[in-house]
Amino acid sequence: MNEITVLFFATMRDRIGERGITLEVPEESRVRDLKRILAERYPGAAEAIGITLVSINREYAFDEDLIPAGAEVAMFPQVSGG
Amino acid sequence: MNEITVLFFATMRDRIGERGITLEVPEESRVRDLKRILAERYPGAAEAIGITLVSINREYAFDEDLIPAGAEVAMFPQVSGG
Amino acid sequence: MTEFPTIYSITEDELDLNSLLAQITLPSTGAACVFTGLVRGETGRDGLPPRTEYLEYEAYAPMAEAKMRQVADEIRGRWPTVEGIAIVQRVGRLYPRTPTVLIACTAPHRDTGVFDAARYGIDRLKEIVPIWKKEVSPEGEVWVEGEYTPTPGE
Amino acid sequence: MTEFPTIYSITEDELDLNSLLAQITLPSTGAACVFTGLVRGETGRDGLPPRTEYLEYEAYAPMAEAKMRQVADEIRGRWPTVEGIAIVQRVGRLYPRTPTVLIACTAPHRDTGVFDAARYGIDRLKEIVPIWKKEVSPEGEVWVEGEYTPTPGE
Repeated sequence: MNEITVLFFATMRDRIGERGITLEVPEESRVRDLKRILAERYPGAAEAIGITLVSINREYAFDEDLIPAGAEVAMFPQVSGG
Repeated sequence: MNEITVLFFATMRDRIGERGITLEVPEESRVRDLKRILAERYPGAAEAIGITLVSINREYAFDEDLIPAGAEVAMFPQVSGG
Repeated sequence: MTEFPTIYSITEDELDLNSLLAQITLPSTGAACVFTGLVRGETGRDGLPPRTEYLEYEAYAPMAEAKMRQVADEIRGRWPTVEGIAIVQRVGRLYPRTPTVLIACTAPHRDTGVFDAARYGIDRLKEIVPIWKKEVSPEGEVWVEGEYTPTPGE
Repeated sequence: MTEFPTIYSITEDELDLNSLLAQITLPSTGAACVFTGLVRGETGRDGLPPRTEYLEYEAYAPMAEAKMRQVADEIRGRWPTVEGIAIVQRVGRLYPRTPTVLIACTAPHRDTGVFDAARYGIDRLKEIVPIWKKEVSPEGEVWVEGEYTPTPGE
Protein backbone atom coordinates (compact mmCIF):
# COMPACT_ATOMS: atom_id res chain seq x y z
CA MET A 1 0.00 0.00 0.00
CA ASN A 2 1.05 3.63 -0.64
CA GLU A 3 0.35 6.39 1.85
CA ILE A 4 -0.88 9.56 0.18
CA THR A 5 -2.34 12.90 1.25
CA VAL A 6 -5.56 14.20 -0.29
CA LEU A 7 -6.40 17.90 0.10
CA PHE A 8 -9.83 19.40 -0.59
CA PHE A 9 -10.54 22.99 -1.58
CA ALA A 10 -13.58 25.23 -1.97
CA THR A 11 -16.81 23.33 -2.71
CA MET A 12 -14.99 19.99 -2.43
CA ARG A 13 -13.91 20.86 1.11
CA ASP A 14 -17.49 21.85 1.95
CA ARG A 15 -18.86 18.56 0.57
CA ILE A 16 -16.22 16.28 2.11
CA GLY A 17 -16.18 18.19 5.38
CA GLU A 18 -12.40 17.94 5.68
CA ARG A 19 -9.46 20.09 4.58
CA GLY A 20 -7.35 17.02 3.97
CA ILE A 21 -6.86 13.40 4.85
CA THR A 22 -4.11 10.83 4.64
CA LEU A 23 -5.00 7.41 3.39
CA GLU A 24 -3.47 4.23 2.06
CA VAL A 25 -4.18 3.18 -1.48
CA PRO A 26 -2.99 0.07 -3.34
CA GLU A 27 0.23 0.46 -5.29
CA GLU A 28 -0.36 1.29 -8.97
CA SER A 29 -3.61 3.08 -8.09
CA ARG A 30 -4.78 5.58 -10.66
CA VAL A 31 -6.83 8.73 -10.14
CA ARG A 32 -10.01 6.87 -11.12
CA ASP A 33 -9.31 4.28 -8.40
CA LEU A 34 -8.83 6.99 -5.79
CA LYS A 35 -12.10 8.62 -6.84
CA ARG A 36 -13.91 5.30 -6.34
CA ILE A 37 -12.35 4.84 -2.90
CA LEU A 38 -13.36 8.33 -1.84
CA ALA A 39 -16.87 8.05 -3.30
CA GLU A 40 -17.41 4.98 -1.11
CA ARG A 41 -16.03 6.75 1.93
CA TYR A 42 -18.02 9.97 1.32
CA PRO A 43 -21.20 8.83 -0.46
CA GLY A 44 -22.81 12.28 -0.07
CA ALA A 45 -19.95 13.73 -2.15
CA ALA A 46 -19.90 10.97 -4.78
CA GLU A 47 -21.30 13.14 -7.55
CA ALA A 48 -18.85 15.98 -6.85
CA ILE A 49 -15.95 13.50 -6.71
CA GLY A 50 -16.98 12.23 -10.13
CA ILE A 51 -16.43 15.63 -11.75
CA THR A 52 -13.74 17.16 -9.54
CA LEU A 53 -10.47 18.54 -10.86
CA VAL A 54 -7.47 16.65 -9.50
CA SER A 55 -3.83 17.48 -9.04
CA ILE A 56 -0.93 15.20 -8.14
CA ASN A 57 2.09 16.88 -6.64
CA ARG A 58 0.76 20.27 -7.76
CA GLU A 59 0.23 19.38 -11.43
CA TYR A 60 -3.14 18.73 -13.00
CA ALA A 61 -3.89 15.00 -13.20
CA PHE A 62 -6.47 12.88 -15.00
CA ASP A 63 -8.32 9.60 -14.49
CA GLU A 64 -5.62 7.38 -16.01
CA ASP A 65 -2.70 8.95 -14.14
CA LEU A 66 -0.85 6.77 -11.63
CA ILE A 67 -0.58 8.06 -8.07
CA PRO A 68 3.00 7.70 -6.82
CA ALA A 69 3.85 6.79 -3.23
CA GLY A 70 3.77 9.79 -0.93
CA ALA A 71 1.81 11.86 -3.43
CA GLU A 72 0.09 15.11 -2.49
CA VAL A 73 -3.23 14.83 -4.28
CA ALA A 74 -5.75 17.67 -4.31
CA MET A 75 -9.39 17.83 -5.41
CA PHE A 76 -11.15 21.05 -6.20
CA PRO A 77 -13.69 22.65 -8.53
CA GLN A 78 -12.86 24.71 -11.59
CA VAL A 79 -10.87 27.73 -10.50
CA SER A 80 -12.43 31.17 -10.07
CA GLY A 81 -9.61 33.43 -8.92
CA GLY A 82 -8.80 36.90 -10.05
CA MET B 1 -4.17 96.66 -33.08
CA ASN B 2 -4.77 93.60 -30.87
CA GLU B 3 -2.51 92.79 -27.96
CA ILE B 4 -1.72 89.10 -27.77
CA THR B 5 0.61 86.83 -25.79
CA VAL B 6 2.89 84.37 -27.56
CA LEU B 7 4.44 81.51 -25.54
CA PHE B 8 7.36 79.36 -26.73
CA PHE B 9 8.11 75.81 -25.60
CA ALA B 10 10.92 73.28 -25.97
CA THR B 11 13.05 73.82 -29.09
CA MET B 12 11.04 76.92 -30.01
CA ARG B 13 11.93 78.53 -26.69
CA ASP B 14 15.59 77.62 -27.23
CA ARG B 15 15.58 79.18 -30.71
CA ILE B 16 13.63 82.33 -29.78
CA GLY B 17 15.45 82.73 -26.49
CA GLU B 18 12.28 83.77 -24.67
CA ARG B 19 9.56 81.91 -22.75
CA GLY B 20 6.92 84.32 -23.95
CA ILE B 21 6.31 87.79 -25.25
CA THR B 22 3.40 90.16 -25.62
CA LEU B 23 3.00 91.99 -28.86
CA GLU B 24 0.52 94.00 -30.89
CA VAL B 25 -0.70 92.62 -34.17
CA PRO B 26 -3.13 94.18 -36.65
CA GLU B 27 -6.77 93.26 -36.20
CA GLU B 28 -7.84 90.35 -38.42
CA SER B 29 -4.31 88.90 -38.30
CA ARG B 30 -4.10 85.22 -39.07
CA VAL B 31 -1.55 82.69 -37.86
CA ARG B 32 0.42 83.08 -41.09
CA ASP B 33 0.65 86.83 -40.48
CA LEU B 34 1.94 86.29 -36.96
CA LYS B 35 4.54 83.86 -38.24
CA ARG B 36 5.78 86.48 -40.71
CA ILE B 37 5.98 89.14 -37.99
CA LEU B 38 7.94 86.80 -35.71
CA ALA B 39 10.24 85.58 -38.49
CA GLU B 40 11.21 89.22 -39.11
CA ARG B 41 11.75 89.85 -35.43
CA TYR B 42 13.74 86.59 -34.87
CA PRO B 43 15.48 85.93 -38.20
CA GLY B 44 17.63 83.16 -36.67
CA ALA B 45 14.43 81.26 -35.85
CA ALA B 46 12.66 81.90 -39.17
CA GLU B 47 12.92 78.33 -40.38
CA ALA B 48 11.61 76.90 -37.10
CA ILE B 49 8.75 79.42 -37.10
CA GLY B 50 7.82 78.26 -40.58
CA ILE B 51 7.15 74.71 -39.41
CA THR B 52 6.12 75.24 -35.77
CA LEU B 53 2.91 73.90 -34.30
CA VAL B 54 0.64 76.70 -33.10
CA SER B 55 -2.17 76.92 -30.59
CA ILE B 56 -4.62 79.74 -29.98
CA ASN B 57 -6.26 79.80 -26.57
CA ARG B 58 -5.05 76.22 -25.97
CA GLU B 59 -6.49 74.69 -29.14
CA TYR B 60 -4.40 73.72 -32.14
CA ALA B 61 -4.48 76.43 -34.81
CA PHE B 62 -3.44 76.62 -38.46
CA ASP B 63 -2.17 79.21 -40.92
CA GLU B 64 -5.59 80.51 -41.95
CA ASP B 65 -6.98 80.86 -38.42
CA LEU B 66 -7.77 84.37 -37.16
CA ILE B 67 -6.10 85.48 -33.95
CA PRO B 68 -8.66 87.08 -31.66
CA ALA B 69 -7.88 90.07 -29.44
CA GLY B 70 -6.22 89.04 -26.18
CA ALA B 71 -5.35 85.59 -27.54
CA GLU B 72 -2.87 83.31 -25.80
CA VAL B 73 -0.89 81.91 -28.72
CA ALA B 74 1.76 79.21 -28.26
CA MET B 75 4.40 77.85 -30.61
CA PHE B 76 6.11 74.53 -30.09
CA PRO B 77 7.50 71.47 -31.85
CA GLN B 78 5.66 68.18 -32.27
CA VAL B 79 4.95 66.74 -28.84
CA SER B 80 7.08 64.01 -27.26
CA GLY B 81 5.57 63.37 -23.85
CA GLY B 82 4.90 60.10 -22.19
CA MET C 1 22.26 38.21 -20.19
CA THR C 2 20.17 40.05 -17.64
CA GLU C 3 18.03 37.86 -15.43
CA PHE C 4 14.51 39.22 -15.78
CA PRO C 5 12.58 39.61 -12.52
CA THR C 6 9.57 37.36 -12.05
CA ILE C 7 7.36 37.79 -9.01
CA TYR C 8 4.56 35.39 -8.22
CA SER C 9 2.80 35.08 -4.93
CA ILE C 10 -0.32 34.42 -2.95
CA THR C 11 -0.59 36.97 -0.18
CA GLU C 12 -2.95 38.22 2.50
CA ASP C 13 -1.43 41.70 2.30
CA GLU C 14 -2.70 44.74 0.44
CA LEU C 15 -1.43 44.88 -3.16
CA ASP C 16 1.12 47.69 -3.47
CA LEU C 17 1.21 48.62 -7.15
CA ASN C 18 4.07 51.09 -6.68
CA SER C 19 6.31 48.54 -5.01
CA LEU C 20 5.45 45.71 -7.41
CA LEU C 21 6.11 47.93 -10.43
CA ALA C 22 9.46 49.01 -9.00
CA GLN C 23 10.43 45.38 -8.47
CA ILE C 24 9.95 44.54 -12.16
CA THR C 25 11.51 47.72 -13.57
CA LEU C 26 14.95 47.43 -15.18
CA PRO C 27 17.17 50.25 -16.49
CA SER C 28 16.00 49.28 -19.99
CA THR C 29 12.29 49.39 -19.11
CA GLY C 30 10.19 52.05 -20.81
CA ALA C 31 6.64 50.72 -20.50
CA ALA C 32 4.54 48.82 -17.99
CA CYS C 33 1.02 47.44 -18.18
CA VAL C 34 -0.51 46.69 -14.81
CA PHE C 35 -3.85 44.90 -14.70
CA THR C 36 -5.75 44.64 -11.45
CA GLY C 37 -9.02 42.92 -10.66
CA LEU C 38 -11.13 44.43 -7.91
CA VAL C 39 -14.03 43.29 -5.74
CA ARG C 40 -17.27 44.53 -7.26
CA GLY C 41 -19.83 45.65 -4.73
CA GLU C 42 -22.54 45.94 -7.39
CA THR C 43 -22.44 42.91 -9.60
CA GLY C 44 -25.61 42.12 -11.44
CA ARG C 45 -24.01 38.80 -12.41
CA ASP C 46 -26.48 36.10 -13.40
CA GLY C 47 -27.71 34.06 -10.49
CA LEU C 48 -25.75 36.03 -7.90
CA PRO C 49 -27.10 38.59 -5.48
CA PRO C 50 -26.91 42.18 -6.76
CA ARG C 51 -24.88 43.48 -3.81
CA THR C 52 -21.72 41.88 -2.50
CA GLU C 53 -20.75 42.40 1.13
CA TYR C 54 -17.37 40.77 0.61
CA LEU C 55 -15.56 38.02 -1.26
CA GLU C 56 -13.71 35.27 0.53
CA TYR C 57 -10.72 34.05 -1.49
CA GLU C 58 -8.80 30.87 -0.91
CA ALA C 59 -5.91 29.30 -2.78
CA TYR C 60 -4.00 26.05 -2.91
CA ALA C 61 -0.95 28.20 -2.39
CA PRO C 62 2.02 26.03 -3.42
CA MET C 63 0.28 24.82 -6.58
CA ALA C 64 -1.02 28.33 -7.29
CA GLU C 65 2.48 29.75 -7.14
CA ALA C 66 3.78 26.98 -9.42
CA LYS C 67 1.00 27.71 -11.92
CA MET C 68 1.71 31.46 -11.73
CA ARG C 69 5.30 30.65 -12.59
CA GLN C 70 3.98 28.64 -15.55
CA VAL C 71 1.83 31.56 -16.69
CA ALA C 72 4.90 33.81 -16.53
CA ASP C 73 6.85 31.28 -18.61
CA GLU C 74 4.03 31.16 -21.16
CA ILE C 75 4.07 34.98 -21.38
CA ARG C 76 7.83 34.99 -21.98
CA GLY C 77 7.40 32.36 -24.68
CA ARG C 78 4.82 34.45 -26.52
CA TRP C 79 6.21 37.95 -25.93
CA PRO C 80 10.00 37.67 -25.74
CA THR C 81 10.30 41.45 -25.36
CA VAL C 82 8.65 41.32 -21.93
CA GLU C 83 11.20 42.00 -19.19
CA GLY C 84 9.66 41.85 -15.73
CA ILE C 85 6.49 39.99 -14.74
CA ALA C 86 4.52 40.18 -11.50
CA ILE C 87 1.55 37.92 -10.76
CA VAL C 88 0.04 38.34 -7.32
CA GLN C 89 -3.25 37.13 -5.89
CA ARG C 90 -4.51 38.45 -2.59
CA VAL C 91 -6.59 35.99 -0.53
CA GLY C 92 -8.82 36.24 2.52
CA ARG C 93 -11.86 38.41 3.09
CA LEU C 94 -11.85 41.25 0.58
CA TYR C 95 -14.37 44.08 0.44
CA PRO C 96 -15.69 46.02 -2.57
CA ARG C 97 -13.28 48.43 -4.26
CA THR C 98 -10.28 46.35 -3.11
CA PRO C 99 -7.71 45.17 -5.69
CA THR C 100 -7.57 41.39 -5.46
CA VAL C 101 -5.18 40.34 -8.21
CA LEU C 102 -2.40 41.99 -10.16
CA ILE C 103 -0.68 41.04 -13.40
CA ALA C 104 2.06 43.44 -14.46
CA CYS C 105 4.46 43.23 -17.39
CA THR C 106 7.30 45.56 -18.31
CA ALA C 107 9.14 46.00 -21.60
CA PRO C 108 11.39 48.55 -23.29
CA HIS C 109 8.47 49.90 -25.39
CA ARG C 110 4.70 49.92 -25.22
CA ASP C 111 4.21 48.57 -28.75
CA THR C 112 5.70 45.09 -28.40
CA GLY C 113 3.01 43.29 -26.50
CA VAL C 114 2.96 44.57 -22.94
CA PHE C 115 -0.83 45.09 -23.02
CA ASP C 116 -1.49 41.72 -24.68
CA ALA C 117 0.88 39.99 -22.27
CA ALA C 118 -0.93 41.32 -19.20
CA ARG C 119 -4.26 40.43 -20.73
CA TYR C 120 -3.06 36.91 -21.46
CA GLY C 121 -1.77 36.65 -17.90
CA ILE C 122 -5.08 37.42 -16.25
CA ASP C 123 -6.96 35.16 -18.68
CA ARG C 124 -4.63 32.26 -17.90
CA LEU C 125 -4.69 32.90 -14.17
CA LYS C 126 -8.46 32.53 -14.29
CA GLU C 127 -8.07 29.23 -16.15
CA ILE C 128 -5.32 27.29 -14.40
CA VAL C 129 -4.25 28.90 -11.11
CA PRO C 130 -6.03 27.13 -8.21
CA ILE C 131 -7.80 30.00 -6.47
CA TRP C 132 -11.49 30.14 -5.57
CA LYS C 133 -13.83 32.79 -4.27
CA LYS C 134 -17.10 32.81 -2.41
CA GLU C 135 -19.42 35.77 -2.68
CA VAL C 136 -21.04 36.81 0.58
CA SER C 137 -24.10 39.04 0.56
CA PRO C 138 -26.97 39.74 2.95
CA GLU C 139 -28.82 36.91 1.12
CA GLY C 140 -26.16 34.32 1.85
CA GLU C 141 -23.03 32.77 0.40
CA VAL C 142 -22.41 31.59 -3.16
CA TRP C 143 -19.24 30.04 -4.53
CA VAL C 144 -18.31 31.66 -7.84
CA GLU C 145 -18.15 28.92 -10.45
CA GLY C 146 -15.14 28.62 -12.73
CA GLU C 147 -15.57 27.68 -16.37
CA TYR C 148 -12.33 26.16 -17.58
CA THR C 149 -11.18 22.55 -17.38
CA PRO C 150 -7.40 22.18 -17.72
CA THR C 151 -6.10 19.60 -20.16
CA PRO C 152 -3.09 17.30 -19.71
CA GLY C 153 0.12 19.35 -19.73
CA GLU C 154 -1.54 22.47 -18.31
CA MET D 1 -26.57 58.34 -13.40
CA THR D 2 -23.24 58.01 -11.63
CA GLU D 3 -20.71 60.68 -12.47
CA PHE D 4 -17.60 58.80 -13.56
CA PRO D 5 -14.32 60.09 -12.11
CA THR D 6 -11.86 61.64 -14.55
CA ILE D 7 -8.43 62.72 -13.33
CA TYR D 8 -6.04 64.61 -15.55
CA SER D 9 -3.02 66.51 -14.40
CA ILE D 10 0.51 67.68 -14.96
CA THR D 11 2.48 67.23 -11.76
CA GLU D 12 5.99 67.41 -10.38
CA ASP D 13 5.16 64.78 -7.77
CA GLU D 14 5.89 61.07 -7.80
CA LEU D 15 3.12 59.05 -9.48
CA ASP D 16 1.24 57.08 -6.84
CA LEU D 17 -0.43 54.18 -8.66
CA ASN D 18 -2.27 52.99 -5.55
CA SER D 19 -3.84 56.36 -4.90
CA LEU D 20 -4.69 57.06 -8.54
CA LEU D 21 -6.32 53.65 -8.91
CA ALA D 22 -8.37 54.18 -5.75
CA GLN D 23 -9.57 57.54 -7.09
CA ILE D 24 -11.04 55.95 -10.24
CA THR D 25 -12.53 52.86 -8.56
CA LEU D 26 -16.30 52.73 -8.15
CA PRO D 27 -18.38 50.10 -6.32
CA SER D 28 -19.18 48.62 -9.74
CA THR D 29 -15.52 48.43 -10.85
CA GLY D 30 -14.07 44.97 -11.39
CA ALA D 31 -11.07 45.61 -13.63
CA ALA D 32 -8.39 48.25 -14.10
CA CYS D 33 -5.67 48.63 -16.69
CA VAL D 34 -2.88 50.95 -15.64
CA PHE D 35 -0.25 51.87 -18.19
CA THR D 36 2.90 53.67 -17.12
CA GLY D 37 5.82 54.93 -19.14
CA LEU D 38 9.20 55.02 -17.44
CA VAL D 39 12.54 56.70 -18.06
CA ARG D 40 14.83 54.29 -19.85
CA GLY D 41 18.44 54.45 -18.74
CA GLU D 42 19.59 52.23 -21.58
CA THR D 43 17.94 53.35 -24.77
CA GLY D 44 19.70 52.37 -27.95
CA ARG D 45 17.29 54.68 -29.78
CA ASP D 46 18.52 55.85 -33.19
CA GLY D 47 20.60 58.98 -33.03
CA LEU D 48 20.45 59.25 -29.26
CA PRO D 49 23.18 58.41 -26.80
CA PRO D 50 23.02 54.85 -25.43
CA ARG D 51 22.86 55.89 -21.78
CA THR D 52 20.49 58.46 -20.37
CA GLU D 53 21.42 60.32 -17.23
CA TYR D 54 17.99 61.88 -16.94
CA LEU D 55 15.07 63.25 -18.93
CA GLU D 56 13.87 66.79 -18.48
CA TYR D 57 10.12 67.06 -19.13
CA GLU D 58 8.21 70.24 -19.71
CA ALA D 59 4.56 70.87 -20.51
CA TYR D 60 2.31 73.68 -21.60
CA ALA D 61 0.29 72.80 -18.55
CA PRO D 62 -3.13 74.41 -19.10
CA MET D 63 -3.33 73.24 -22.71
CA ALA D 64 -1.95 69.82 -21.73
CA GLU D 65 -4.68 69.37 -19.14
CA ALA D 66 -7.33 70.45 -21.66
CA LYS D 67 -5.98 67.92 -24.18
CA MET D 68 -5.88 65.19 -21.52
CA ARG D 69 -9.53 65.93 -20.88
CA GLN D 70 -10.12 65.57 -24.62
CA VAL D 71 -8.31 62.21 -24.66
CA ALA D 72 -10.52 61.05 -21.79
CA ASP D 73 -13.62 62.16 -23.72
CA GLU D 74 -12.40 60.28 -26.80
CA ILE D 75 -11.90 57.14 -24.68
CA ARG D 76 -15.43 57.39 -23.29
CA GLY D 77 -16.77 57.85 -26.82
CA ARG D 78 -15.06 54.67 -28.01
CA TRP D 79 -15.40 52.48 -24.90
CA PRO D 80 -18.64 53.44 -23.17
CA THR D 81 -18.08 50.72 -20.55
CA VAL D 82 -15.07 52.56 -19.15
CA GLU D 83 -15.87 54.05 -15.74
CA GLY D 84 -12.91 55.95 -14.28
CA ILE D 85 -10.03 57.47 -16.22
CA ALA D 86 -6.76 58.90 -14.90
CA ILE D 87 -4.22 60.61 -17.16
CA VAL D 88 -1.21 62.07 -15.36
CA GLN D 89 2.12 63.29 -16.69
CA ARG D 90 4.99 63.98 -14.35
CA VAL D 91 7.33 66.79 -15.40
CA GLY D 92 10.75 68.02 -14.29
CA ARG D 93 14.00 66.11 -14.09
CA LEU D 94 13.29 62.38 -14.07
CA TYR D 95 15.87 59.64 -13.70
CA PRO D 96 15.93 56.12 -15.16
CA ARG D 97 13.42 53.63 -13.71
CA THR D 98 11.05 56.45 -12.77
CA PRO D 99 7.41 56.30 -13.93
CA THR D 100 6.75 59.46 -15.95
CA VAL D 101 3.23 59.08 -17.24
CA LEU D 102 0.16 57.09 -16.24
CA ILE D 103 -3.01 56.22 -18.11
CA ALA D 104 -5.48 54.16 -16.11
CA CYS D 105 -8.98 53.02 -17.03
CA THR D 106 -11.47 51.10 -14.92
CA ALA D 107 -14.55 49.12 -15.95
CA PRO D 108 -16.87 46.49 -14.51
CA HIS D 109 -15.10 43.69 -16.47
CA ARG D 110 -11.75 43.15 -18.13
CA ASP D 111 -13.24 42.07 -21.47
CA THR D 112 -14.95 45.28 -22.59
CA GLY D 113 -12.00 47.37 -23.67
CA VAL D 114 -10.08 48.44 -20.59
CA PHE D 115 -6.75 47.34 -22.13
CA ASP D 116 -7.53 48.93 -25.51
CA ALA D 117 -8.73 52.11 -23.82
CA ALA D 118 -5.49 52.56 -21.87
CA ARG D 119 -3.48 51.81 -24.98
CA TYR D 120 -5.45 54.37 -26.97
CA GLY D 121 -4.94 56.89 -24.17
CA ILE D 122 -1.15 56.68 -24.18
CA ASP D 123 -1.05 56.73 -28.00
CA ARG D 124 -3.18 59.87 -28.10
CA LEU D 125 -1.26 61.55 -25.30
CA LYS D 126 1.89 61.13 -27.37
CA GLU D 127 0.11 62.73 -30.35
CA ILE D 128 -1.77 65.75 -29.05
CA VAL D 129 -0.87 66.58 -25.43
CA PRO D 130 1.75 69.37 -25.40
CA ILE D 131 4.59 67.85 -23.42
CA TRP D 132 8.23 67.64 -24.48
CA LYS D 133 11.30 65.91 -23.16
CA LYS D 134 15.02 66.45 -23.46
CA GLU D 135 17.39 63.56 -23.00
CA VAL D 136 20.52 64.39 -21.00
CA SER D 137 23.53 62.09 -21.15
CA PRO D 138 27.26 62.47 -20.54
CA GLU D 139 27.53 63.32 -24.27
CA GLY D 140 25.11 66.24 -24.06
CA GLU D 141 21.46 67.15 -24.43
CA VAL D 142 19.06 66.11 -27.18
CA TRP D 143 15.39 67.05 -27.49
CA VAL D 144 13.31 63.98 -28.27
CA GLU D 145 11.46 64.63 -31.53
CA GLY D 146 7.74 64.03 -31.79
CA GLU D 147 6.24 62.57 -34.92
CA TYR D 148 2.62 63.61 -35.10
CA THR D 149 1.11 66.77 -36.55
CA PRO D 150 -2.38 67.49 -35.21
CA THR D 151 -5.09 68.33 -37.71
CA PRO D 152 -7.88 70.91 -37.34
CA GLY D 153 -10.31 69.82 -34.64
CA GLU D 154 -7.70 67.93 -32.66
